[in-house]
Amino acid sequence: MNNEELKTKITELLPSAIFDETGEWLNINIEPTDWLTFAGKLRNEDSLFLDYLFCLTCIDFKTHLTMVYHLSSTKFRHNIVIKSKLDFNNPEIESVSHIWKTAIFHEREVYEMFGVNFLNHPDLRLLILPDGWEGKNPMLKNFEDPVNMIKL
Amino acid sequence: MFIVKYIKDIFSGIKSLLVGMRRTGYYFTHHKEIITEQYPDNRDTLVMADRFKGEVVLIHDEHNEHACTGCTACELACPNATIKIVTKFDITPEGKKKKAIDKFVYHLELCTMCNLCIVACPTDAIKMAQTFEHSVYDRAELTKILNKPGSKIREGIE
Amino acid sequence: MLEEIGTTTEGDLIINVGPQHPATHGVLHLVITLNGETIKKVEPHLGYIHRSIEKMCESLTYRQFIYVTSRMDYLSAHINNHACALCVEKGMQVEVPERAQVIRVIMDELTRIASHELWWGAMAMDIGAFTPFFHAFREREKINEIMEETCGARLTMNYYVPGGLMADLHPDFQKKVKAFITLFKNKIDEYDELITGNIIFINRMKGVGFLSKEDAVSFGCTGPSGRGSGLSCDIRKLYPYAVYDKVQFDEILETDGDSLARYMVRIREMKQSIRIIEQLIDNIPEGDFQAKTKAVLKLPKGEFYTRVETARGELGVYIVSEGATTPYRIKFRSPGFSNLSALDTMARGGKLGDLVAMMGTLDLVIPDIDR
Amino acid sequence: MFNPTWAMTIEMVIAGVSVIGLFAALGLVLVLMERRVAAWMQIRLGPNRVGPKGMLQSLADTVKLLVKEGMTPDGSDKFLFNLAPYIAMMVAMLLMAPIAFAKDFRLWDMNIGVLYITAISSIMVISILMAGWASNNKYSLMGAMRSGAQIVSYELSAGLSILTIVVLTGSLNITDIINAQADGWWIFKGHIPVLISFVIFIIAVTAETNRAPFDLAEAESELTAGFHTEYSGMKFALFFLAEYINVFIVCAIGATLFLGGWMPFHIGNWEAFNHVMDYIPSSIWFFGKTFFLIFVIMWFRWTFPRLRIDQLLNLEWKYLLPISMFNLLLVTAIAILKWHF
Repeated sequence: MNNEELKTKITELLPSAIFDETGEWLNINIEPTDWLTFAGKLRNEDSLFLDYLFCLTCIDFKTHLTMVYHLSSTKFRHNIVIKSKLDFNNPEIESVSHIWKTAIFHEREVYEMFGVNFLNHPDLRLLILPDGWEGKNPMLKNFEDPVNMIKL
Repeated sequence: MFIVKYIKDIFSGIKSLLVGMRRTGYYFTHHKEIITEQYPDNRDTLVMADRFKGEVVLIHDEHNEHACTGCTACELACPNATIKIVTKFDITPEGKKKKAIDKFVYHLELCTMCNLCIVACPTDAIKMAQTFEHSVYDRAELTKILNKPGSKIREGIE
Repeated sequence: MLEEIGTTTEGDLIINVGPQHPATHGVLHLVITLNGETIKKVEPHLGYIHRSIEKMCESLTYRQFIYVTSRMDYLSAHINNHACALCVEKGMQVEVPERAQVIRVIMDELTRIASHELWWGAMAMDIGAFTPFFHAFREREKINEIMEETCGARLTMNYYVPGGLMADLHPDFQKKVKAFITLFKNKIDEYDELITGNIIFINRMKGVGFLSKEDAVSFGCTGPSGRGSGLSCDIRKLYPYAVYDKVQFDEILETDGDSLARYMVRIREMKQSIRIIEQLIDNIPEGDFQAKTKAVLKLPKGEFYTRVETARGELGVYIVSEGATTPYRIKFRSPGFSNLSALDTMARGGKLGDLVAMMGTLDLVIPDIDR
Repeated sequence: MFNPTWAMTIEMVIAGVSVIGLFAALGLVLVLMERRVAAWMQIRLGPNRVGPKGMLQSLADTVKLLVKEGMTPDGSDKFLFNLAPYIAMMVAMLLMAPIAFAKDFRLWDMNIGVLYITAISSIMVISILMAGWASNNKYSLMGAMRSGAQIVSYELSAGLSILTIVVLTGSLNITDIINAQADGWWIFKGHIPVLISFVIFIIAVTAETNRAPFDLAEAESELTAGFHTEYSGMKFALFFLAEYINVFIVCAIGATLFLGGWMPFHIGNWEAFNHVMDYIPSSIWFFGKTFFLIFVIMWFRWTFPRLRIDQLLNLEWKYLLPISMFNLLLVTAIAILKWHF
């Protein structure tokens, strides 16, 4: 499917989606509250069949966090990017780990690095940081490590 | 038939094992195939590749002159802050002040041999040496001053 | 945690495999729940070698950050660098000279062979055969020599720069690569004699660590680990970059989904890599090895994503640029991280000895997982 | 002064000293041999630093192990932990007794030599279980349990293949068995059934001595070092030595039972050839055959991958045991019908 077809199809599924075609792939901006139902539709809709979540990450824009999901279909080979703005002080989004299992690990990574709280994640614990890590989430822009910082 | 398959399995299994044993047996008897290098013993004949990145050196010619203008392009190009250039002002015979390097400090302990400083240098003053035996007893010995004492910039290099 | 000290309430044994363990080849830590010898659960604990390369790259310029990525998946350093270079080039819209592209592909494929050689030896050692390790290193050494001569280093080469290559090829390069191809073709049969045909090996591998195609997609398993389950995921074929669309090669697919299938994919993939190199080695076009680029690189505001096929699977580089000389945010979608997440599903019900075979055939490189 | 008690005591001291000396010498030689075989199969040179051609390498290793601290972990059962290596060593020593090293040269000529060997070698598993249990380490315990299952099951087929020779010879005495091979070794005289039992014997003793491809008790890549994970210094060295001595002993038994012990190689009526063979000392024949078998076992180790625990037991119970039972039946028929040469 090309971008136009994807756009019409996705508008059917989620009328509030905002499209952005500046990047290589079709970008879709959505509200975090819509995400869970929308994700299920993306995965299970026969004409979309986006079964491969190949990148899940988060970007800290200082005023807000943006969750970025890169989705691909192993059947039709089309790719889309889903973006969702999160509140900086209380970032929360539904987990999609039951839809794409790779999200189990990726969401744990984002959870500890950015402090995004994934609702209904089966096992939301620290993955990379040591047990009992206190303090800020290291990948945030305002993080500074007073102990391990190497000054030259 | 169960028994036929059973016996066939045994024989094909034994055969596959013997094939492997023949291969190792071949190497056991053919010592010409040995590939190991006797490293500290072959030091005299050991030749490293021309481009091997061992450490950064400042090229000095026979008059103890180098080509470094102290432009700090290498310092900026380095991802690890390995290079630190301390400049001073020389007085030229005409009485003008001229910027020159005082110390070319090179932290071998931080260097990852990425070659970016060599590429960045506009006057080709530095190059990668082919040395590789860098171990020392004290970490401080790895911080090197690359310009030799008394060295100065070659004429005509701006 | 109290659980990690002894046994669970059901009386299952909890064992820590790693951070120091001969089979993890690095500092991977797996907490395994065992019932006798049968695995009930595998829980990876990561982060022992986490250097936060993504955060580091935020303070490095676009020329500088490429070298750091060699340290992610150090066995396919060239391919990691290729991904980063491609991403920066995509952002700057630089046309890479044909010569550089061809050389990059040859180097990538050599790296892939070297990586698979090391995997072969290490995996054989994991399942108890020590000799193949040295035999694999014999061939890998030749590749390392080629790399050393042209790139100046054996493992973390840093040979690619945005816009092309750092230096031109060494004059002996073609001769040496051809010599390597002849050597490799002679020796590849020995691999089959020593390991592939061995009855013990086949029994250790067959039906072990089954991963269905659905699970492989869902877990994002790519590379030989995904292709062993019949998942077509070779980025070189699906989204060709450099000159991969101009060379003939097959995407290797095995449908069994067990450890033997993953093993066979890698062995056959090595032969395909040789095929690619053979097509290109005599046809390296003349010309520049580097496109003209500015001294200070700046990417326009926007987001750039590139996907390449490393020896372990799909590597994604996601750069978010704010128009500065350094990336605003960079994300590496590393293949090992996703492949590891499937380990629990694969290992359940297997024996402790199977776990080693599974880890071996997943080809985990720990710095790639931790980044 | 020289009454029989004194003579007895002196004899025992001499025997003890020579056994310990043989132990040390064998340990050094076998470790060096293993490293050399491994190196050549792995296209390397092997030890070549200490002494001429690396001959003194294992001596240097021994010195290193001697001066190393033998640690006893805090949580371990200290008595059993320290006892285990000595039991392993004692078993290896006891097994030396009935072996005929040369013509008319053995420590103890008993009439149940073969039975004695099978009985004593089973004690080995106790030391491994003891070490695994006392270490208070899960890896050690698993290694020990694997080893227990393995040795107990492989003893069956090893015993049955030994039994084929006992059936053919009609004696449990090692001297009788060797003398019965004066006109040809059993492996040549006994047709295919003895060949089969020889192969089974080699496989079974490889497993019984915990050597690769049956080294599940150690299983380096799975259990780090298995039952001796917690051992260090001289206590580890004793386990290490006991393993090599055990290999030597089982190969010596194999050479005695199947390859004629110290009996020289004779071919039918070739008088001249047979005379030349007789000039070679019997001890050289014995050690030559033994070391050949040791080499074969090392060859296995450096070629094959390791089996999994369930496959290991499958191999024994589904393949080796039925085959060796059937084989024993055949051999009995041969012995009764006097079909052998």
